[in-house]
Amino acid sequence: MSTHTNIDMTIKIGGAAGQGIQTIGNLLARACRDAGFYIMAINDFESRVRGGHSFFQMRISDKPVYAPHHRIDLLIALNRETWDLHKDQLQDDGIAILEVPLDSPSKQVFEVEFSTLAKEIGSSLYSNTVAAAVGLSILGASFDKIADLLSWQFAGKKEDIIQKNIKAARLGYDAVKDIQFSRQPFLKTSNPKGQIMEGSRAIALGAIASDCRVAAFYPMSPATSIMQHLAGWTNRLPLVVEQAEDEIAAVNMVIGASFAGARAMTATSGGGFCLMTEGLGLSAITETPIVIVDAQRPGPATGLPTRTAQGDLLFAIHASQDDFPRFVFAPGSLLEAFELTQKAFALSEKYQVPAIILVDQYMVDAIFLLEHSFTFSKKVERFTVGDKDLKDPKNYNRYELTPSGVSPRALPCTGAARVIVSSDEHREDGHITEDIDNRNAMVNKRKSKLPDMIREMSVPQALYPEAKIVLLGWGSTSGSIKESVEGLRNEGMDVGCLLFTDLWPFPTAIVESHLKDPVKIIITVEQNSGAQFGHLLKEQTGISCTHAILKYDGRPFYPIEIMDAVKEKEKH
Amino acid sequence: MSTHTNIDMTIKIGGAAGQGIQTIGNLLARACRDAGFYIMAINDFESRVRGGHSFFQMRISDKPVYAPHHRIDLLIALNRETWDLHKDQLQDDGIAILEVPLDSPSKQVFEVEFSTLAKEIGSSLYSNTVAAAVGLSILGASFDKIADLLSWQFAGKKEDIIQKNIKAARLGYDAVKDIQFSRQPFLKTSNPKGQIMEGSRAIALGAIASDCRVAAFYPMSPATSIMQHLAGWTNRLPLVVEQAEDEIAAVNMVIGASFAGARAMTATSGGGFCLMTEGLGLSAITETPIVIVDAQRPGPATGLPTRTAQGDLLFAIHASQDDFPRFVFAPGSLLEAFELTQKAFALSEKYQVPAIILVDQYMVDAIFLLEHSFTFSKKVERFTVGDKDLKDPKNYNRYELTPSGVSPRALPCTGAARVIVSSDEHREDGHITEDIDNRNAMVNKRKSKLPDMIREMSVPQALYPEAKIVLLGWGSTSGSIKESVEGLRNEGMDVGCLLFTDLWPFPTAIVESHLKDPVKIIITVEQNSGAQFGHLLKEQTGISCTHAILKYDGRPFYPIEIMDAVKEKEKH
Amino acid sequence: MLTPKDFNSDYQNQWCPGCGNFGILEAMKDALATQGIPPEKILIISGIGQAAKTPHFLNCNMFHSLHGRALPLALGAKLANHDLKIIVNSGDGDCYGEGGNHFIHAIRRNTDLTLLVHNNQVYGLTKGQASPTSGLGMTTALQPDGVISEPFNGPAVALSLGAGFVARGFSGNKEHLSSLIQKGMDHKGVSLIDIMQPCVSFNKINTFEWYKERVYETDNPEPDDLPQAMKLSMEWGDAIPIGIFYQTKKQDFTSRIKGLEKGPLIFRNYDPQEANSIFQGS
Amino acid sequence: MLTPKDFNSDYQNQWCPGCGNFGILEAMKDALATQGIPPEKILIISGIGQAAKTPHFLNCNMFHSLHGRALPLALGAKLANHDLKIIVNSGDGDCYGEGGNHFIHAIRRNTDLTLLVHNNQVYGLTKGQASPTSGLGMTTALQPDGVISEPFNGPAVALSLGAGFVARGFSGNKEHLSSLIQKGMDHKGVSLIDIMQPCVSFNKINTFEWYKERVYETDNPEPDDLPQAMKLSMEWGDAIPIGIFYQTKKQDFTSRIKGLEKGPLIFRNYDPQEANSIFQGS
Ligand SMILES: Cc1ncc(C[n+]2csc(CCOP(=O)(O)OP(=O)(O)O)c2C)c(N)n1
Ligand SMILES: Cc1ncc(C[n+]2csc(CCOP(=O)(O)OP(=O)(O)O)c2C)c(N)n1
Ligand code: SF4
Ligand code: SF4
Ligand SMILES: [Mg+2]
Ligand SMILES: [Mg+2]
Repeated sequence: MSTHTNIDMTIKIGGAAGQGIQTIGNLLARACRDAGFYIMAINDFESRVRGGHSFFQMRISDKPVYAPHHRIDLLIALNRETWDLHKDQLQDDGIAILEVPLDSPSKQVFEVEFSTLAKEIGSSLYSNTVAAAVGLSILGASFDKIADLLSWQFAGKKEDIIQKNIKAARLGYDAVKDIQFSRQPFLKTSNPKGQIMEGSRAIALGAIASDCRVAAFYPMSPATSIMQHLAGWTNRLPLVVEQAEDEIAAVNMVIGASFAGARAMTATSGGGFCLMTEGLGLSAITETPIVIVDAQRPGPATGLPTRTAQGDLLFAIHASQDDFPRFVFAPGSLLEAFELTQKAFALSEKYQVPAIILVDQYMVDAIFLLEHSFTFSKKVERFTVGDKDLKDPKNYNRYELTPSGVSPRALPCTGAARVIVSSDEHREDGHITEDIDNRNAMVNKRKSKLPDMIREMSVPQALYPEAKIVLLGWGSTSGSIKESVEGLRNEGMDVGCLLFTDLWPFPTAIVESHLKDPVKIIITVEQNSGAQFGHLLKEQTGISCTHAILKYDGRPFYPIEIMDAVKEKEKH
Repeated sequence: MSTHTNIDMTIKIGGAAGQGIQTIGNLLARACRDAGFYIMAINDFESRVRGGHSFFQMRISDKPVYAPHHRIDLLIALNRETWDLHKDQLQDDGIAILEVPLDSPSKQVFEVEFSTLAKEIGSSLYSNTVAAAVGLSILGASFDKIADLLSWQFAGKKEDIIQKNIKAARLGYDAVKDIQFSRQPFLKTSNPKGQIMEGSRAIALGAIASDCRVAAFYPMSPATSIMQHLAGWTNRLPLVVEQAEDEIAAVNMVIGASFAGARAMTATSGGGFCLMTEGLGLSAITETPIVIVDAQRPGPATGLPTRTAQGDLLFAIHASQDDFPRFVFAPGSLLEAFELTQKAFALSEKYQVPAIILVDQYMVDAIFLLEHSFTFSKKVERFTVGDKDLKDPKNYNRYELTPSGVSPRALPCTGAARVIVSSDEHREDGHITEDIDNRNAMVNKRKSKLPDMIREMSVPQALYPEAKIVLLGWGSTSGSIKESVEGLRNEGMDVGCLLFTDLWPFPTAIVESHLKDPVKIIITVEQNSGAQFGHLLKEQTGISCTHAILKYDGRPFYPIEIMDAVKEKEKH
Repeated sequence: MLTPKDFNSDYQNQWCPGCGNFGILEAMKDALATQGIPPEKILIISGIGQAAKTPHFLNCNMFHSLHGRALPLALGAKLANHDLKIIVNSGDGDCYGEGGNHFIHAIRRNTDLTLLVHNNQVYGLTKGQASPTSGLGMTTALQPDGVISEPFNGPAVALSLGAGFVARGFSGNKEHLSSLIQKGMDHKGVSLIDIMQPCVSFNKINTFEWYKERVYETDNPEPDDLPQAMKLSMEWGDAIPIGIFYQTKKQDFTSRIKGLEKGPLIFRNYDPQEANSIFQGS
Repeated sequence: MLTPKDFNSDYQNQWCPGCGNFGILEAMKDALATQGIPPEKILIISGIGQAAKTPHFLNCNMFHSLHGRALPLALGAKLANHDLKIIVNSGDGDCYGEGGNHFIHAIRRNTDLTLLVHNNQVYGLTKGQASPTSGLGMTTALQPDGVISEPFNGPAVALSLGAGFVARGFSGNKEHLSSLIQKGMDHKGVSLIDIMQPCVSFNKINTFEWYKERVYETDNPEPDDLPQAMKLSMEWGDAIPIGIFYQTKKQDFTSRIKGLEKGPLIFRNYDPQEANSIFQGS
């Protein structure tokens, strides 16, 4: 890579939990964004609060980037473990800044005693500021910029604190000013290209763009951050966020709120979703709209609580006893997260069925640059009725049989229409019956929504779909897959991809048309060990994947891993 | 049907819940069994304790019968509703005995005032005995036999009670002695052909044949009866049955008991199974064997609590987050219920994975004639180890990596081997780690059990598998499907069937070999609205079913329904 | 003027003749009529069980939900529209067994609703297993050697959790029960009324007669005397008090939520501008 | 003679430096050593959370299970082998939040085990949300307007449920805590020890200092005086008692099960003949 052609570099800062890695990350990300670069970064941490090993890894580029890179140009190691674990990732011409000296010196490695410098200011707590300044200094940022950033980061803190941080930064900045590094992107800045955003925020913004008014949850990584954003906005919007005693309560609160007329959602991870499956069925038989976000992490059971996975696809589609219609979406970008959350709310309410949004720790915790502003529509279309919309409100039937399967939904205690709802099989008026004809009519009613629901599903995003090798992906792997496709094409391979966001009801017809050519090599790329999407595809279309590229170690895909695996599969 | 060739008749007794229909059923079933007939009977009741409508419908034959029949030869109606609901089922030459007179008389209908006669004895409570005697009298049983039966049925009650019942029976017996009925099976008796048994009892017996020692449950129809049998045996075996505070507790008690060394099980229905899905994952990652019976009923949610369905197949296979190996079985007969329960226990322990047994309300509550005795093996093979089996007990590793994926399982506090278990991803010694290589090794370890597990799966039962039309069924529908196949063949159609009991891991290779012929018409026959087995087949083999015959009204299939549907599909 | 008949449902009752639930149903109609709230302004939420079928036999708005889950559902509804007048009909299994965790936390929150626990000391709908409140030694088909767990005392537990309104009623004393329900409805916050209810089909110990012989009316003379309330709640055996054991004023849950000061959520307007400014500022 | 060191684990600790859990860990080692039960004869069961990681830092048998589910798992193990000596390490979220229903019912059953609730009044492992025991008004990222639900009082609720051993401890008083744990282990039946434990990372209100200033040692002079116990359990604010609030003899659960008189299930023999005769007779 040479600075005058284009910029695409990766910086990684590693240390123990509690060393303030995330603050360093925030500073670096903000600086790069302000300097006009595209960025994306992953947060990698263990299921503990202090100690252990965690890192922030950011890619900086002058072109949009949607996936992490496997090689590191600049490594800042606040502890020894970071060096040991990641030294192999260092580019041949990359450099590393270490707190702890190495046994055998290397010309790529420089020493900076972050904590010693910090203590000069008064406390080792300033180590992270020192480290951030070290990084920015090496990348060529001006000290003024760094000082500005610190004022922004610590806005609201005492002036004294801000000044001490600026001093700490100065020490770090100066400590490395003699290091010559081939990449100095800050020498070539431009206007900011957009806004920094995590996936969790995009989902939360999607919820408020949907006029979500009640969010109930039980804390669970990696879903909690979505609720945390919402909780911060409750005093600015008609929105209540309630922490439930468990996930069962959370989903039932959401059902109750929705029944009473508020759009409502919950967010959890697989283990919590298990506990919500009975509620999912309740939403289905009572035809009460709900939105559930399942932020996936590796399982089974507790698994790897703070890591990423795509292991809940088939579970989400089949969860809860007996058959019923539902929606399942899986966004692959910030914009998709924002828009699919709105789609989930709208369609869940329009069809009176539950909607599930599958994201994962990578998607939720990673930060990306949002190039285009989110737009908030002036009006949110609601699909409820009141007395005025009803011919005979006094004899209102909540489950009136209609050609579309959707019955007018009135809200309790808002008029003369009495709303009668039961989780037992029920008549049109909502009361229980075990009658055979009624049972058949009600199952058919619910099922009859499916054709319309399928028509709402968007086509998968297709990149070179006519290629001989087609990679299939869904949800968060979209960025890595696209980059690997471009990479492989640059190497002369005829590769394309189909990236799915609208997963259920499965858009069978659309997919078949894309994959019907029998000589195609179809490869499903997933973050699970079972090739779940591959199975779904076969079940729905009869099409078998030729190969599967599966990663289930809890870390997101690097494009190179997909590229290597494709080449490997091609050989066989 | 003529009495001198062969016997195949159906008797139905209907009335309100609480009228003692089940007692009548017991008496009739016992009488027919003692008289050397084959029988099968269904119990149909609503989700209430008194009132409403329920019935007992028994088929009596001189050949084995494994499915209910749709036409009734003798209808005994303790209330008006029974007549109204079932009169259309009456054979052209069948007869009905009614408590309440009809508006327009019919020569098929006779009146007996059961409760008036009962009151002659002292209480309308004797109505059911009167009704039972009416039925047996019409069928040609001797009064002595009836008196014997009553003494057996009320054994343990006061002599006075027994005598009053016999008197009540006499009144009923005499009241209909002038009715001429073309079927009098009791005129041609023989030796008993076996033992009367419900599906629930066969499963419970399978559990004790497996040396199950702890059963934990939360009451839920239709699963409770299985636990009720076990509860009755706790003082005769090393067995404890504990009612939990909820299903989450139940499954975790089972995991705890199994971990400590007892074979353990739970039984529930779909809604309860939802709540057990997180525990299923715990069993999986900790490799603790458990057996869960899911006695299916129609959903979603509460649905039709006392009725039958096969709607949980895909849920059972995919329940809980992330991928892991499990077994799923679905017995279709008493013997299969007994044997598959043992297989579930044995394989769950052998492979240290959860096993799920799918039954349903029909299977659990119906009674059949068990022709061959169950055999209890002298020894139950256990798959645990102690200090003596270990090279170095002090450094025991619960999750030692082995070629088969199965690690020696020691029990806590039974020796020097320390047993360390965690629901987080763990090292060989059981302690948590987030290491990438370890994660991959552990997922692969668990997954590597699959090839051996698949080899344990039995081939589906095949009847005329070379036929042009092949019906596919799983679990409890086996009897009805087989009878419909024979019926259609008698009518000259080339029909066969494959009946699955061992559902997961799916025995793909075996199935493919059976269904590879592309000109075959394949019809899946299921008690759900989604054709779940059909989807599973396609996912696993790529083979699409040509048609699906689906029933989801909560009532079991009659063979004729399948026959008619096959003929209908054939036309198109 | 409303009368109890104004709450009659066309839907056919499904309980056993003689069931104690009828007394509760009548007391509810009486209480609702006296309160003068028309049926379309009332929301009844229930779980699953015989008790939980109650709302089908009234003509109010209703949500007959999942076994054990009435309380979180009620809270959700209340968050969406805190003007809702909510009554919860629950069973001893529904509320103290499957729903035990929600019971605890509903009391911690002090959600404004009236909680009627039809306590028949047995699982009725599933045909007679022991419930959390079944007496020690009671035998059933599933507990052939008798119950060996201590019975759950709803009122005592509620008191230990800081409940603001705790009462015990008896389905056989309709007038008294109606007045308890009314006072419960008047109370702002969660009001627990644990109602002793004979199950003629499955509970052959705690029969109508059994209760009749023991029950006596009393109220805590000083309603906010907690130790005395605790004593009353634990009185069981030859004499069983019914009445209000404890009452004190506490702010109810939705009143404590800042964001709800502007009125029920469902009546407020969507605010895309504010949403957009949140986006811009983030 | 065992020493605390005999319970050391090779596995590296994962708690924050200064965490109150260290005090609990040390007290446990001390108690176990004094009790003289070797590590291989002890089974520790935990849910999920910082508290629930405790067994990894000891060298006994252990099952680190699901969030909230330690108690039913422990009961299952106990049913299989009632000779097991079981300690449960749970958090305030684990035990009183997700696991609230099991907490109630474990006490009703009086399962013989020692239940240590590491009560840091916050969700530690998930980074600082309010827990069921968080004080009113405590603000967190998820409760920006402060906690509005009444804190859950484990000891008081246990008393209302008829628990036989109820104590409160403080992680900062190791010797006292060790003695509580020992007495809890000696007690046959469920023994609840609610342990006040500072979380240095997320609870900035109930700090070590905060507790230190308030905690005083006391035992209920008449251990089975329930009203007094209730009073002690509810004492909170400027002075917070630690000690045994209540103790009384009660038969423990497995002793009440007839079928267990012949010894632990896992040591009994499979009896195919009896099984067969059950089959024949049915
Ligand atoms: C998750 C779940 N588990 C179990 C059941 C089965 N079930 C229905 S009602 C009931 C108990 C009824 O007892 P109670 O709540 O006391 O009400 P009652 O019928 O006595 O009024 C049970 C266990 C269910 N519907 N859902
Ligand atoms: C079903 C489920 N829900 C949520 C979580 C996430 N979770 C892990 S630990 C924890 C709470 C921890 O709080 P506490 O029990 O008080 O323990 P502490 O960490 O404070 O010691 C939660 C909510 C989970 N693992 N499983
Ligand atoms: S079973 Fe008991 S509670 Fe249920 S309706 Fe009958 S008498 Fe009432
Ligand atoms: S987060 Fe709190 S409870 Fe957890 S280890 Fe750190 S100090 Fe202890
Ligand atoms: Mg009850
Ligand atoms: Mg805590």
